[in-house]
Amino acid sequence: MNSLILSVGARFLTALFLLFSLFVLLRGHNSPGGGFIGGLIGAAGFVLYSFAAGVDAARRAVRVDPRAIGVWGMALAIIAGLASALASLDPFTGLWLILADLALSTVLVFDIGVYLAVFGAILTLVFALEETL
Amino acid sequence: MTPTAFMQTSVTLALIMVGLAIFIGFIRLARGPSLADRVVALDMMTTAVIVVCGLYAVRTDAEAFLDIAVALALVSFLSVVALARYAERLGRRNDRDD
Amino acid sequence: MSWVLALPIMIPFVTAVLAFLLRRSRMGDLASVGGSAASLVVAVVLIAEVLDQGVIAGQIGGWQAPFGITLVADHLSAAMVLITAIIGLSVAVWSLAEIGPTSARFGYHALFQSLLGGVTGAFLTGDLFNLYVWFEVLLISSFGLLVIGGRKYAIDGAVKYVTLNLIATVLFLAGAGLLYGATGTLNMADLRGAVAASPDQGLMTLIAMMLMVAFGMKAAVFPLFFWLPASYHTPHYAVSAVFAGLLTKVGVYALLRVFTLIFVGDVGYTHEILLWVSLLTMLTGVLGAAAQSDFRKILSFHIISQIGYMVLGLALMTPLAVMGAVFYLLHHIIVKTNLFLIAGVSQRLTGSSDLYAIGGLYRTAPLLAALFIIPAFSLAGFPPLSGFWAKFVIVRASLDLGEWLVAGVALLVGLLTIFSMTKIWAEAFWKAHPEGRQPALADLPRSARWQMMVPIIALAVMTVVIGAFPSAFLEFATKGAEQLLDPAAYVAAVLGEARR
Amino acid sequence: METLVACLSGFLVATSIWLMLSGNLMRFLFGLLLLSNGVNLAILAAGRLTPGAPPLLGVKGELPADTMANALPQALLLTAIVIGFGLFAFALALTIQAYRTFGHLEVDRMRIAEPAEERE
Amino acid sequence: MTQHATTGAGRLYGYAASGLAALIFVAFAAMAPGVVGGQPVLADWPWAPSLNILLAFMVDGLSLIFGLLISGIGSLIFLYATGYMGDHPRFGRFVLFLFAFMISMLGLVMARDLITLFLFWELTSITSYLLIGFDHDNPRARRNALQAMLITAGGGLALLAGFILMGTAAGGYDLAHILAGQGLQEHPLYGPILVLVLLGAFTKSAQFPFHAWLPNAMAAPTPVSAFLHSATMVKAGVYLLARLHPTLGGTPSWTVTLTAAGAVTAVLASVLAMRQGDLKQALAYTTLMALGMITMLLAGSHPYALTAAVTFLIVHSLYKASLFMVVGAIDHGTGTREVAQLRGLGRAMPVTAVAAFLACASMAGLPPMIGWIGKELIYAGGATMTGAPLVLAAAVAANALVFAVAGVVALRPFLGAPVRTPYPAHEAPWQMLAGPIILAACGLVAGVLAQPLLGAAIGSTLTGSLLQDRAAGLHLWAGFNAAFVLSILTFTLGVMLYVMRDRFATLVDPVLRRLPSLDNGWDQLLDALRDLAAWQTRVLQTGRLTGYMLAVFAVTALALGATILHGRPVIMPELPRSAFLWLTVGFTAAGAVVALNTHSRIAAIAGIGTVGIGVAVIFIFAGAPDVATTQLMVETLSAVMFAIAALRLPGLVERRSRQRQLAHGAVALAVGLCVTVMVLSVTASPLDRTITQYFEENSYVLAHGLNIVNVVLVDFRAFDTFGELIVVLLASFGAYAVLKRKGRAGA
Repeated sequence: MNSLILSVGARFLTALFLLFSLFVLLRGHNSPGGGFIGGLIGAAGFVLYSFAAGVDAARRAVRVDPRAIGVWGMALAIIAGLASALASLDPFTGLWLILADLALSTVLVFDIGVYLAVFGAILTLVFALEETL
Repeated sequence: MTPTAFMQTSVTLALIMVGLAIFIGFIRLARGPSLADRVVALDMMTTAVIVVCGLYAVRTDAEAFLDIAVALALVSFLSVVALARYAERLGRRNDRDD
Repeated sequence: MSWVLALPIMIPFVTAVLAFLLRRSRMGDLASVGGSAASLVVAVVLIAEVLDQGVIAGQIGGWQAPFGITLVADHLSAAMVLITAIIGLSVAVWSLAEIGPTSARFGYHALFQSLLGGVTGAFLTGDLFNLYVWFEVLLISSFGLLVIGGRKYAIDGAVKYVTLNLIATVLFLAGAGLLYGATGTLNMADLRGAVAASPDQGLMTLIAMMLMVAFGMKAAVFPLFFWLPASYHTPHYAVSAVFAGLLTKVGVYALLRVFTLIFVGDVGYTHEILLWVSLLTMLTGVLGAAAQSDFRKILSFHIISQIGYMVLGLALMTPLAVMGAVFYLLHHIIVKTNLFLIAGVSQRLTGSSDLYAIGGLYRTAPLLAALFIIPAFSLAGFPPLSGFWAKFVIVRASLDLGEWLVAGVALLVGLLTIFSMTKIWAEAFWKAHPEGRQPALADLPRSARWQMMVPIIALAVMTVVIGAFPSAFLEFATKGAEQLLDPAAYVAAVLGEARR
Repeated sequence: METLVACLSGFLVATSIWLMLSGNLMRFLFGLLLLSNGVNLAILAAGRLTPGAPPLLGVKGELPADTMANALPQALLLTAIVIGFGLFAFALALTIQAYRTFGHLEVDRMRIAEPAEERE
Repeated sequence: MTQHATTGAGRLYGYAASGLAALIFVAFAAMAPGVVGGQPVLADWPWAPSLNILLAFMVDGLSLIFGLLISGIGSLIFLYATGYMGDHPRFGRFVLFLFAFMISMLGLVMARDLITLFLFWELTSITSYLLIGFDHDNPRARRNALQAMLITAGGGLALLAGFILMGTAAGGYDLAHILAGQGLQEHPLYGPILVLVLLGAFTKSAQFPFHAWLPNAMAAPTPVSAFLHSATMVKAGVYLLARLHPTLGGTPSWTVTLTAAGAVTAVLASVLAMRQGDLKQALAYTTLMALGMITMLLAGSHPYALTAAVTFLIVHSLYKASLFMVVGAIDHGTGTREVAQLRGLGRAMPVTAVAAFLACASMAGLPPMIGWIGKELIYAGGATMTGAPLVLAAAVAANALVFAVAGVVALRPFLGAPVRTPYPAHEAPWQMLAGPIILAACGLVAGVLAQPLLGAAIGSTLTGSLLQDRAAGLHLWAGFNAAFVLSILTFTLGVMLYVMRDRFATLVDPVLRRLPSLDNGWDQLLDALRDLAAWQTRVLQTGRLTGYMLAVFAVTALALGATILHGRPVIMPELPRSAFLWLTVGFTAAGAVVALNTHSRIAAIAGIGTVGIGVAVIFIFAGAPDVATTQLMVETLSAVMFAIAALRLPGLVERRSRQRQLAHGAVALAVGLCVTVMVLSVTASPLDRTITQYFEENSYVLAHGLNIVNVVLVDFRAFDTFGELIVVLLASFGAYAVLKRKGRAGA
């Protein structure tokens, strides 16, 4: 697609999408958002990029095989779920580390896992679809 | 009529009008006839939904709905781009859509 | 307590991650086998716990039931988990000989392990919506496995499989959502009380029927079984073996669970329907098999007909009948998986699965012939193999109730099963190969021979052991049936004394 | 409010079934999307519709004055929507592959796995 | 036959099996004194205690007689088989099957528990299936093996049902317990039990009208026929009848059924035996005759009739095994079994001839063979039975015919001038001669020393197993009585029949030809089954996906609709006043309508998009911002993916006929209506919000989150979310595989 606006804007927009998606991910526990929505928005950024610059460029921009990103997300979710074993609690019990205003928790790790899994999955799908011409 | 009540009424009226707008946009979408008509109609409807979110946020005093508006505003044109690409390629292939 | 319940579900997913990350090397295959072995160990620990303590429950995230998601293992669940692990390990080993590096790179092992994880999750969860989620996990894994071989006819099979199963899961989702709306809970133990207390019993029956259609479709009962014979003969043999063993059984398990634990308000209506469904399932399945001439297609139709026996056990709802259903479930998984694995070896040796195009296995592959006899005759219900006890209990249960027609159909279907099994035997084993080939196990590479035959032998040994020394297994099934029919222990284990 | 949503949900289910039965795989996909939407609406309605307050707590975790919308069905819906999307995506890929394999999308003419009986 | 490397080993297996069988024979013989003295040997192990099933065994008089016959004849058969086919490449396998069969048969006659008995009953079916089909390259052998299997296994299933009912009626499966009880003749379940047990016994013992499989089973190698169809397999049915006689016998229905089936089988079989050109076939039919005779005698309840049954069973086993082996030897020595091609073999095969003469003398019932005593007893016993004239007439007719057949088998091939045979006739090796000679000689010895040798065993069978107060004596000369007169009549008729066998043929052949052939009927039955199966598959498994889907949706509509009518759930419709909501619902529905029939892909996508937007607005309206956002995102991505995909997909064409459309529309509307009713019914009563309340109260306190939906997703119900992310991920894996894996050939 040879639209000048799109090809110029895509880089910035993709960055904006990514930024916004991280924002949505991180605040999800308290306001609307979370891993799913974040993942969807983040992936949408790269989908746009692939429209503007082609799939190959988009794949290069992602650097890693999107399937691997997804699997790492799943791994993260598993780790978050199993981490409670260290505190001998039930599986998937949240462990919280609250430093002043910053709350770090396995629940957040889990949500990041969701984010990555959704992100990877959608990019896998869209890229594979795009490449079937 | 108190200001709050006035506000409420106007928001309700606005909602109905946006609803009508969506409906009218929808008619364009359903009738076509050209691909571009439909794509633009869809985009217009999405924009109207952003307005609905805003109005609803005002009405319920819940900013959560504004978040939807922001997210939707960001992402909505993706589908338009995709459909436009589709229309363009279809044109190049001389494939009629129906 | 909850770890022993969660680990059987988690291990396959951990394995899936490892197998995917290692997909480009042989290590991926080994990870799959290793993970399956670990699952088996955990499953054994689980069943030991259950035998020791009765029904055990654990809360995910430490949230007290019914607020969080509960995992529960009673005799039935624990046994299903164990058998899933056994099948998982057997097929994982067998896969080594069939699955090439290309399928592995496309994520075969990850999908396979996720399938096992989904199946195990479905057996262990005590939450209806969570059950839906595991159904989806196993469904989407099965989609992937179905098409991963990249064969043309697999696409055709997948179209039918996918479309029909999607309809079933949407029905399940709707049923679960509506049941929540009607009772305010999703925890299955809690639902028992809530459904019984509901003022609108007509609505409860209605939702029960919706779930019955959804689960019935998964279980492939008449007249919802079309997806099964349309697709089971198309993927890799390892895939169809694990499908044949486990997928429909998840549907049967769900029926057993839901229609003994939750929906017992209008047994005269729901279980009467199940009874007729089971009879027609048995008959149409076995007749369908009689019309086929493809090894795997015959076996596929037999899955349907055998599902009928299990549903029959549930429909009769006596302790003996439910015990028969439980026993049947466990025995059938082993036997059917084994038959598909044997079909795979047969195809590898003779070059086809069309019975009219193959033959000669009896003369030159006597070991395979002997190993076919065991599950085939077990399926047909000959003593002293596991299938005999399954059939005996079901027939006796129906005779005890004076259900002559039911018993007659069950026996007739047994006879027709013999008919199909002897057909396979006569065509694939006795008859000489039409092209004069001399198929022998020695044709296989050494490693493939081991990988393929050891699981088959192991499963055959299990069939014989269950048949020859049935008492422990029957007692286990009896205990399982007692727990199903009187879920007080189940409910107490999940909810404690706190609620209802 | 539930009544209207219930009717819409039933209507969407009906249209989706009509589309699914059309024998064209792409229409099946349209049907699938509509079916998910219809069922999602049914779940939403079954969880009761409370116009207004989203299930968000105040900054210190205090409950708002008026009742909030039911959070649990919303969580279920979110799960269901995402799962539905995954299934749809797979079905879409399968449709493309089926078209590449058969050259058409008429499901009734896909007869490789179950060929028409010849011995009759 | 091709020589094979394992020939020596194969023969070794044969000798070993023969030796083992002989040992078993000795063991039985050792048990004999105790058993005859009234002390049966008992053994049992728990098998399935929860079902009240034992693995239990017992050796009493009846078991002893059978055990001795089976193991004794078995030992000789193994020896014979080694000579007959020891160089067959799969002789080892053959010995294995035959030995397994023998063990099953022994287990059957020793079983004391009904389920134990059934176990061995079915094992004999399986092993005989493998044996009958041993010549597996021959389609005929495969067919006949299947026939035998299906008929006996079908009977077996009836038997299983009968046994289960007996267990229920008698309160257990232990035969010792059942036989010690009152008998089930008065029990309400007696009728069904009798029918089912008789079905089992008649199929196994090839009684009319289930007899077709037996002559066909002659496709098996001759040692198999000699074993299975003399003393074993087919005797299992009669054994069962004898075993259950005390508890099921004696009623009018028992008597009538057994008499009728036995008499018809005996007479019909002996007529057919006369008309066989193949020696082995002729013997097969006389086996049928013997089974019919025993069945008929077991109809009676008098000691004479039962003594006759037991005695004739021994008689038949001895001569029939011997004769089958003789026929095998003839086949082996000349290359043919056709009566017409065999003359004057006596000179070339003297030992065989002697065995044949002796065995046939017993078969014909000539003194001083045991056969004579058997025949005398049949007449004596027949006279005691209900319907004695008919029984005696049938017995005389059958015996006379068999007398003539004996002549055909024993006299014709050996006497007269030699003719050309495919091979020049020569005597068989010693292994093949030992069996026939020994067994035929036994017939003579047993005849002369009947009472001292067999009297005690038969006596204990009658008193111990059949619960009679006494047994009839076994005497060569029982006086000038009615039985003697009938014997003389039999001989006279038999000689006449032998002499005028050609005339007889012209007389019966037209009748026989007109009889419906059960064997053809069998093929028609199987064809009908296949047709039915094919028809059902055509109707159900059509391969057309829309048909499948229509069925699924119709079932859904039916299940839900019928249940609505059945349970009548409560609904309370209530329409909202919000105009905005009406508008939203309106354009959502309209979007669906656009997608419904349009031929334009883009219009359909846009229509679906509209629905998605409308649903999202309803989510907003319902206070669900997270869900609405997700919905909109997913909707956008779906549209994007569709737009990408639509480039590769063809346009939409509606191909349904008007009729189809109507049907589909009706089903679709029905399901939709059901869904609406369900939702309305669900919302008619208030919701129990306990769980939601818990979430609202604890979301911040315990889970540190303000967005309850997100807290539910990642904490309260994290396990759901875990599964969900796996679903999405795997969906992409599957889609990736489907799109990227290059299509491989194969259809």
